[in-house]
Amino acid sequence: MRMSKLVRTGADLLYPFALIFGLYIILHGHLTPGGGFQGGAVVATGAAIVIVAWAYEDVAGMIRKATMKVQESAGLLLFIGAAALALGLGYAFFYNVLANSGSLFGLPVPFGANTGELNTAGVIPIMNIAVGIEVWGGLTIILLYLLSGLNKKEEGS
Amino acid sequence: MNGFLIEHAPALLIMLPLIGAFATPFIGRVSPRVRSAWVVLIMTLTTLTALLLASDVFLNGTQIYVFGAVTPDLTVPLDSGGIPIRIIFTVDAMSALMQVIGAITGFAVLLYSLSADRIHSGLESFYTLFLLMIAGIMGMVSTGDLFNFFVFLEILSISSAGLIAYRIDGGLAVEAALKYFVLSTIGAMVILIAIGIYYGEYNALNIAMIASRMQFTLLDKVALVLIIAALAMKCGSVPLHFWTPDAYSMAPSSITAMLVVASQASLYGLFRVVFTLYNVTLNALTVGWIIIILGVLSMVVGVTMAIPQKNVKRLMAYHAISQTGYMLLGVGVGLAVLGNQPLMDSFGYIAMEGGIFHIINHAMYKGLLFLTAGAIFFRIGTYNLNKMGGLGHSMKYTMIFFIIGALAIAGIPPFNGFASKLMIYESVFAFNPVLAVIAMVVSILTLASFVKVFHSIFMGPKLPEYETVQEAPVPMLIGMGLLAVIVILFGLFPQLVVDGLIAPAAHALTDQSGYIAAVLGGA
Amino acid sequence: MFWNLPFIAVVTLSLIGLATVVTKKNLIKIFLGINIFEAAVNLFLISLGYREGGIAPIFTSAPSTDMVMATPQALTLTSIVIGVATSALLLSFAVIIWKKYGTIDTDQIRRLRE
Amino acid sequence: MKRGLVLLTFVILAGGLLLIPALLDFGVPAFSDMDDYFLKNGQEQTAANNIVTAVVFDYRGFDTLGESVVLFTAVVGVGLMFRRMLKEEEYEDE
Repeated sequence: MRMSKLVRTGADLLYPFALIFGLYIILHGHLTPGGGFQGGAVVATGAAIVIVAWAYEDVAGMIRKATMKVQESAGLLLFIGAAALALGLGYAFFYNVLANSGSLFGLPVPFGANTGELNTAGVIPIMNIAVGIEVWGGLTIILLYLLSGLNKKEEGS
Repeated sequence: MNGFLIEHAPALLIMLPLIGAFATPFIGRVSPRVRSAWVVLIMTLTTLTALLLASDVFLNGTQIYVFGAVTPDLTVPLDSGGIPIRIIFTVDAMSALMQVIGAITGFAVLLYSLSADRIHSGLESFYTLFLLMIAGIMGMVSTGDLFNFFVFLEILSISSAGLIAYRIDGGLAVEAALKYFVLSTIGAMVILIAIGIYYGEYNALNIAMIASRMQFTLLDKVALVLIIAALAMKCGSVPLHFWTPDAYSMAPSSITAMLVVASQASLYGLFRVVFTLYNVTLNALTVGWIIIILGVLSMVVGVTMAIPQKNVKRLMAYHAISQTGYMLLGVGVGLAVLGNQPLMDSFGYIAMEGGIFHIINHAMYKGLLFLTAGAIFFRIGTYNLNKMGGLGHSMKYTMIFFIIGALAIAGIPPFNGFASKLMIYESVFAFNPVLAVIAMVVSILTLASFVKVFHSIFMGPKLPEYETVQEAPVPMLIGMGLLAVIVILFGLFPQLVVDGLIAPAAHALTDQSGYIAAVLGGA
Repeated sequence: MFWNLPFIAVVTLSLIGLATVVTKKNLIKIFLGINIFEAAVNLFLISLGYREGGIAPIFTSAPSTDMVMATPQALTLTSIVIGVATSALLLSFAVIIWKKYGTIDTDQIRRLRE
Repeated sequence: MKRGLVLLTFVILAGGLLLIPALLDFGVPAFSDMDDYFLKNGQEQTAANNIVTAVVFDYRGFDTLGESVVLFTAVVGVGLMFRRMLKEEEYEDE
């Protein structure tokens, strides 16, 4: 069921803001409240607004199930890969190899309150991004599936 | 290389099925053949890892894996004052035994399922969920952290629910899955409340840490009641057993065999909580009797409900409830005399060994029976006993496998069911003769029920509508044969198995201080 | 007992949730009961970690270092995501049941009988 | 019979739950050594300002993997429910 033009335009306008805000929450997960799950859920909410405003047939062209599936699995593989990085370097699974190393996300942080530096926390931002991608894909695809299931005409009882 | 594998085996055991599951949707796009090869490859690697890990555990004692530490065996950081802060896998002999059960059953079931479920759609998702189920079982039985246990329990119940509903069957399978899933969600939440109580009292989530701080206050009793209620429901014991026949009968047969293992993973959780978390601090006699009563009720109710069933898988599901009762009975008797060393030596350990031996035996013969039921369904398309008959002429191998499974479940020598039931009978008789008599009567009723089933499926003249029925395909026979061989081997050499696998597991379960020492260091 | 208000709220909410699951006949209402129960459990976990006068455990521009416990918040996060996953699967079951049976009344979803 | 069992379980659960507020004190945890360790060392060890994130992704990172897997499992399960069925799959038992 397609909603009125006003709602549709509003949803289209809102979507990029939801996307940016969600990505902000994902990226700053190690500095401010939030993280991969919360940010991914915000982005998926943006997608949900679009899905509600438009009809399923329109949305199926805009947001493809196959893309979302790939995105979800890719997020998970990135997550498990970031965790398995430590195995290759001789540490235990899930050891935070990049923290305090000086390389990517590797600035050290002294104890106490500070203003926050994005380039810290080692593999945590990478995992945040991975989980963000996964939750974004996962929640969107659940919505799409439920909608497609309701729309499909079934013969029989 | 070998050292690396053994050191990281507990992590690999979870990682392999997970990576397999994440990649299956992509690999499934290539072709069904490649997908099958991929799933078999992953499952083989997982099985090999489990066997490797188990052999190491049985030779060298408990293995520890700390996720996120510098080295996998650094359980307690030097500056933390002796508390574990990370998630720790504690694989002792009991966990290793459960891993072996899961791996072997999973491997046999996978081979069987390659041809049994070939006709269905959505197979990539099917195998993804199958691998996730394996990962859930492996995680549940190896983890040493209560919250991690809850997470794996949820992975297991969500993937099981998806697989139970897999055939849809005009909504019937979905109805069974719904029943299972509502109950298991509430159960998981109840477990989470219990975990929260432990956390609020002791500020720890590690099983060994909580065990070392355990005071057994009134709150701990509340948590114990909550956790026993939830896990007894999940393993299909009597007060809340009614999801079992529905879920077992509506799932594809290969998945039913895995559900048996899944319910045993919950049983493992129950034993782990009672023996490792509380051990002698709880009033062993009372809790032991509660578990014994649950067990006896399950045995009696299961078998009486089984006899009038018309659907062969429902019938087997009720028998599964009744066999779960034997495990609860054996281990419950062991629990009731826990802390009383002379009684423990005279019959307590034998009872526990019988109960634990029955877990592995049950997984093998019950899996085998469900697989034979699935093979029959694969050829004739019904589970209804009244419509079957005369199949012994055309499905000879299936008939032989069914006979092996049926005799094993009824406790007839020389099959493995006899070995474990004998241990349960003699030790329970020393504890309380009435219980032993009940156990024997239930066993006889089981035999009667299976003789009836055997007669109505395989005996009699060849029915005209099954004129063209053929033997089940070879991969299915291989899967069943694998389990049948184990049933016979365990039945022929029970002493070897008990000494090598079961006794270490039983002693590991009762040895709380050893478990704590393995994690926290020292004693 | 007034200082224990969060725990009293937890018990009230879980009893409401469980009673909804036991007494209601509509599948969607049962799912809502489960969700209320989940919310109660989440509230329980999060209130376990509170310490008098503590602030959120985040050091970015923090006014003090007197903080509440961090682990319960992590556990609650995990539990919330699990709750979302559970609800999604339950709802999809309800959709299939509704399509196949034409009803979501639990008294009529009883075709599975021996 | 079945209804009675459900009610019995409900009563047991309710009784257990009612004991929680009577026995557990809010705001004054008995032990807090594990969380004090996180608050004291978490920032330096993981270089993350947000200790909750440090716990979620570092100290208890494996739980988070499990949690993502739960979501993935649910997505696969939902996809399985709404798949296109083949004609020969549509049978009914009994």
